[in-house]
Amino acid sequence: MKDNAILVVVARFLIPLMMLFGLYVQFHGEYSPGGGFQAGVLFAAGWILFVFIYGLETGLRIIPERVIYALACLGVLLYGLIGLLGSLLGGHYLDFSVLLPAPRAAQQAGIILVELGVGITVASVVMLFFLLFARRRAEAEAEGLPLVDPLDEDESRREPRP
Amino acid sequence: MTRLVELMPFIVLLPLLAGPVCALLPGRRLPWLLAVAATAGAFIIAATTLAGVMDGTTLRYAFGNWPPPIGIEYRVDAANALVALLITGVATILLPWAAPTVDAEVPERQGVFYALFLIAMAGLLGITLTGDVFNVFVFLEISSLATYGLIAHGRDRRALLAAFRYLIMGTVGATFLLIGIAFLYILTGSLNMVDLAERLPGVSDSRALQVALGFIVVGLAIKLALFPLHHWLPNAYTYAPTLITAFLAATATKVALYVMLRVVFDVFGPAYSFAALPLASALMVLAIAGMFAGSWLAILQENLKRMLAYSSVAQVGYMVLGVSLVSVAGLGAAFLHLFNHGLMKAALFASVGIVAYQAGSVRIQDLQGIGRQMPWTLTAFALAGLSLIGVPPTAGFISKWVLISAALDAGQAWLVVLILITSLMALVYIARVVETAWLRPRPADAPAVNEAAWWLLGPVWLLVAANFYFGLDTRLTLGGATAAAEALAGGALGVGR
Amino acid sequence: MTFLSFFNYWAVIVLMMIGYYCVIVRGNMIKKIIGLGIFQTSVFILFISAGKVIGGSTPVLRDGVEVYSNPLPHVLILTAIVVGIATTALGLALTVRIHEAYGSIDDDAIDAAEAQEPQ
Amino acid sequence: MTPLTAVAIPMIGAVAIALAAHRPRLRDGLCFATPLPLFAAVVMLTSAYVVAGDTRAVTLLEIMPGLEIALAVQPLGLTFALLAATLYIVATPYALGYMKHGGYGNLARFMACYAIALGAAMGIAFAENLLTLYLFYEILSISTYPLVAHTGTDKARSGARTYLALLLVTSVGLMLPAMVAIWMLTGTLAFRPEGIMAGRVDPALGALLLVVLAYGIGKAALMPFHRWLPAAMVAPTPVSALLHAVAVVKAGVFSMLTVALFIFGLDYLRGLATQPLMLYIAVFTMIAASLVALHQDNLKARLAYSTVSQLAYIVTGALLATELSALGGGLHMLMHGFGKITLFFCAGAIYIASGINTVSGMDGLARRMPLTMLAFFVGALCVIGLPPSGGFWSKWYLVSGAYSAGHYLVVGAFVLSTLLNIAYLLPPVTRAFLKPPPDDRASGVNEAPALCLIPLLLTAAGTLVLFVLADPAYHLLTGALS
Amino acid sequence: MLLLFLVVVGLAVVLTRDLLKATMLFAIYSLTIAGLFALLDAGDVALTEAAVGAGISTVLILAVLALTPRFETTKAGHSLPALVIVTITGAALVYASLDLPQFGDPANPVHQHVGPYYIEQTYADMGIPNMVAAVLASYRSIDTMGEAVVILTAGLGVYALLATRPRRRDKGDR
Repeated sequence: MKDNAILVVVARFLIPLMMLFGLYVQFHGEYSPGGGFQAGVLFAAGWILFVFIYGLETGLRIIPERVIYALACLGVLLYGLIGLLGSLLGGHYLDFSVLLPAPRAAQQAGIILVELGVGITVASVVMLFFLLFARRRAEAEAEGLPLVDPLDEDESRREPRP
Repeated sequence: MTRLVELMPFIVLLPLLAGPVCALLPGRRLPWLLAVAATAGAFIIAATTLAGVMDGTTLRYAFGNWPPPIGIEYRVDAANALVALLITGVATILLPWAAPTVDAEVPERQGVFYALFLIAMAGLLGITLTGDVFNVFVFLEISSLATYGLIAHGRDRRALLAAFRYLIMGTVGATFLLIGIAFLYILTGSLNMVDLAERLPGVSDSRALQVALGFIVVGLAIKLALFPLHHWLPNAYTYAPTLITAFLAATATKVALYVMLRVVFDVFGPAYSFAALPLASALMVLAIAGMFAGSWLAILQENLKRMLAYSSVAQVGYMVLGVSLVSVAGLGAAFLHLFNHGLMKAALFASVGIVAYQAGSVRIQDLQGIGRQMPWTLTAFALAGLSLIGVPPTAGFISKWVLISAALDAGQAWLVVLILITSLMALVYIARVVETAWLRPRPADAPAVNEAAWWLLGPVWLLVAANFYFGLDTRLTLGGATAAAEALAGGALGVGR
Repeated sequence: MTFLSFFNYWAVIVLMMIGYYCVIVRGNMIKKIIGLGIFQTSVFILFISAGKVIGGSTPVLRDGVEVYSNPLPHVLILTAIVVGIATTALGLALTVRIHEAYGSIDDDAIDAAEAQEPQ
Repeated sequence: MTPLTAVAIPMIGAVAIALAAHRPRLRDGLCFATPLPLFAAVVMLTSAYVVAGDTRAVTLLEIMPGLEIALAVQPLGLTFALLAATLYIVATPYALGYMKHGGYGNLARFMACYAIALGAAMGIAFAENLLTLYLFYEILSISTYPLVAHTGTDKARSGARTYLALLLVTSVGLMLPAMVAIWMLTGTLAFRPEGIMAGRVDPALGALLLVVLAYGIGKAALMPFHRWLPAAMVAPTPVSALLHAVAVVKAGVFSMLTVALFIFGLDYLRGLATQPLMLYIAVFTMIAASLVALHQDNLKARLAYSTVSQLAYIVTGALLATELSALGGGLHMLMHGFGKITLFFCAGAIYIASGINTVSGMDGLARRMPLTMLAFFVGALCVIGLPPSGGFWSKWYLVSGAYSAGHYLVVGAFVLSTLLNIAYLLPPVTRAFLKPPPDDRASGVNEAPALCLIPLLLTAAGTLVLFVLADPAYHLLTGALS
Repeated sequence: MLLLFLVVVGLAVVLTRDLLKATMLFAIYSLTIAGLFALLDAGDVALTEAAVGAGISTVLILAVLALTPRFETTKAGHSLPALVIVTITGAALVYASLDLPQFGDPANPVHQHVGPYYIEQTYADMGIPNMVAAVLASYRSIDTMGEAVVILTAGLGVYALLATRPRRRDKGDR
């Protein structure tokens, strides 16, 4: 789709906007609807759009598969470690109020951090999903597996009924 | 005591956090080492916790320091501490044993495999310890998803199918549970178990409550593989990697049973549960049907893993039968068997795992005369089999004893006959394997098989020894089971024998 | 209790049953997964409608708003949606692999293939 | 030293033998060595009990309140233990000689299981309560299963299957629930001289429990649960000799006696509605088994049915529920043990020396194997109950017990059965001594190897010695009853 | 009315044999539900359902359809036992619904217990206005951590399944 000039232009414009919006949803989650999960999905959607236009290889050049995979784990770990910090600082697990001297600020900091953890995990797992499923087709073709065209409207190619 | 409370949630958190780390580690040995360390740590904490709650105290730990029902709490008494000990204990024994079998069955990406294992275990533990019904759902899904992924690691293509079918059934079960939770929440506004127990009597005339109970029980019965909702189990156990089969067989259904008991006895209260729905008779009928169908199908199987899987269906029947007696004695019997069955099935599946690893087949006809070549493995299998049949001095015998006395105590002498008949059916299918392995000559064209190395045998024998140890020294198991039963229902049912 | 109130519940129940039926009956794996999605989302409606207060508004504090809907069901359902997508993704991955292994994702064909294999 | 030592010695021996599987000399040495300390231990326990009345009771562990694994010395058990330990010494060389001469494989597994079975028998003998007895009872069943199936042929496997199935079905299906019921009703399972059920268990329920327990102790081979005993004859003869003439079956009747005396209590037992019923079933078994034995041409099968019949004597003694009859039962346990093991030893010796295993094939055999046939004759006398063998005394007390209890029908049955004993045990002897040998017999037949011959002569001599020395056994047993 | 529309779409999803159509209809279904959630004051949930149900799910199913047949081959398969099970389940739910509280009534237990705490105390406890975020990330944060683990688990599971190279139909040993 790289050849379609209009699409590329639109995408160049749209993708940064989506990512920006993702960041907004991520960090503005305490004030308006939204939070880590939605932000992660948006961010991933931006990347997926990018891949649609520029191809998977280019997409992976920006964020290698290995990094996506590692980030998925690190997001959860970030969440867990923030929780653990609460425990280590004398409170209970996931008790944010002990993170900073002022309990309310501490709560906010904790929420932002764990939401960030969720956001990272969700974004990278969704990217991972997409990348694995999308790549499977190319690999299957390379192996010579029987494939069907998803947009094939020809009813005659239905497998015969038993 | 305060320190113990502080430590208790780490039974879950340790494996839960070790999981993602494990997924990041390269190679084979590092993830394995971390998994062993995390399970062993969880086991130690679980053991200390159980020791601390045996006297009837309850540990409560509020996450984020938000008092329940605002926040979520872990609430541990003898009942869940015993289950947690079983889960972590079995995992701790099996993991060191499993390294070579995992090498053989999961050649690539072992970090992911061990990570899923740790997460599955953490999920089961989370279900066990939590005091919040929605948290049960979340952790149930954690363990389930990890389990589907683990089963799909099996080498046979049917493992994929088994995983998919389990995924469908398991998700339907979880959704049923979710519907039940929805009704509970709508009726009371709360999700905390203790809080629910206090508020439910106020709405006990609501028909929605009856339905909520029904949906929760059915949803968990799927996970429990209660007959006739057991269809997912035989294939899942047969084609999953050996470690997973042994671990799941010893723990997964037990956790579902535990939650069911917790909900029925603690949240709804036996007085309500057994009056609102014909639960006692329904459970009893299904338990007996499961005992017979499971045993019978086990006798018919040609595949050793499958045979043991059907045997699990039968054994779940024993536990549910204990529950259906609606007495502290019956509940104690259920808990005791829950623990003991975990030990015996872990030992049986682990020894079958060695056979699969060394001989490359678990079809009974391929095992002719193999006892001569792998004497230690097959002896372990036979001894664990004795425990399954219920011969003294094994843990299985104690289970049977307590179950029979609970049945007599409840005035249901006819149940004793059924229990004993199915025990003898267990004799049939175990004896068939033992006979094939020891008394038939090895066919001349059969491949030569060597006895496994000691580090494969060690943990299996440790499990076998545990079966015998807990058949002689029952202070922990029987004491724990009695304490568990009383913690769950002592107040409501009156303290029995 | 008004008819409308019943109607809400019943419509949700009908939706649930459509999804449930789809899961049980349809032999196609993707169809099963879609059915599961319908089944789950309809349960979500049950939760969310329980949290609604007539005349209330989205539970984000604003000046001049007195009545808020209950935030707790929203939180629960956020979690449940994530669980749902996780299940869907895993189910789809299994479907892909099953298709590669069996050449079909329909129960009939797979059962037939399976019947020929030894235990 | 406690009874635990006696239980532990053969168990340890078994492990050692199993570990020495690949070193034949060491293995044989261990086989020979195991019975000796066992015998010494039992003798020391006996003397401690006889001299000082010391029961050496030891509680190993408490499983549940009122449920203990505990051992203690008591006279009836001592009798059984002495019998088994003594005969184990002679049976070991016999077994080794027989198995090697017969070309059987897997000697280590065989001898290890053999030793475990003996250890289990010791456990039964010294059990302080019913649970302990049950524990070792089951170990005995399971440890003898590989022995019965030893050859691994289809016939052996199906025989072993019948054997294990019947023993476990009865013990798990009947004895276990009866035991749980008694425990729940009385709160204990300990053996008490006056029994534990009187006054605690409703006689109607007690009557039911009697039936359940009488059949639950399947090793006592009460009809119709006697099939396992003939089935077990597929085992090599040393197994039939020590285990199915002594350890296993005597464990059964010992359990029966113990249950009658120390669980039910004789007075309580007499008052039960089903006592006459079970008594007559035992009497029926006695006669019927003798009649079946009469028609068996296979020597071992004939001896097996004879055992069924003789076991019924002892069960009858227990069920008559008088002290005299119980005494007779206890004595018969001892005497029949010596007599029957002699007969089996002889049967085995004849089989490996000549390949003969039928009564009809024994014509003129005494010319080739005079010593063996003489021993057979002595053993037969003992089983029949004629002087100068020890069997005379036990029958005497059984009959007088029945007489004093007023069960004249039972007296008649004893007499009839004795006549039947003569009818099926003496023909092999007369054929061997009086008939000419068939023409086609191989000329090379001679006495069995010394390892087989000497033990059977020893046991034959033992039956005669017991005629003279019955007094100590009598005193020992009366101690159990008073 | 929205619900009625949902029922129609749902039925259409079940009945069509063209999986591509079913997927599209399912996306519409999800979007409608998202709208419904928005009407029920659940902004966060609506956003999520739209992103997940109509977005990710659809993309993933489409990606899978690129690998698998588009049409169902199994015969129409309406089985009586299934119908009976579904009817019983549905009847149980209808039976339960008769005793459920009035829709949207502020006097419902849900609005009397626990819920009000969040509404009243969130600002005092944490100083943020979005109660959903507060409950999600602090009051019930262990649930949310579970949620993160769930999605990671699915990621790991899919990774384990699909990161290996595909091979031609292989029987038995893979």
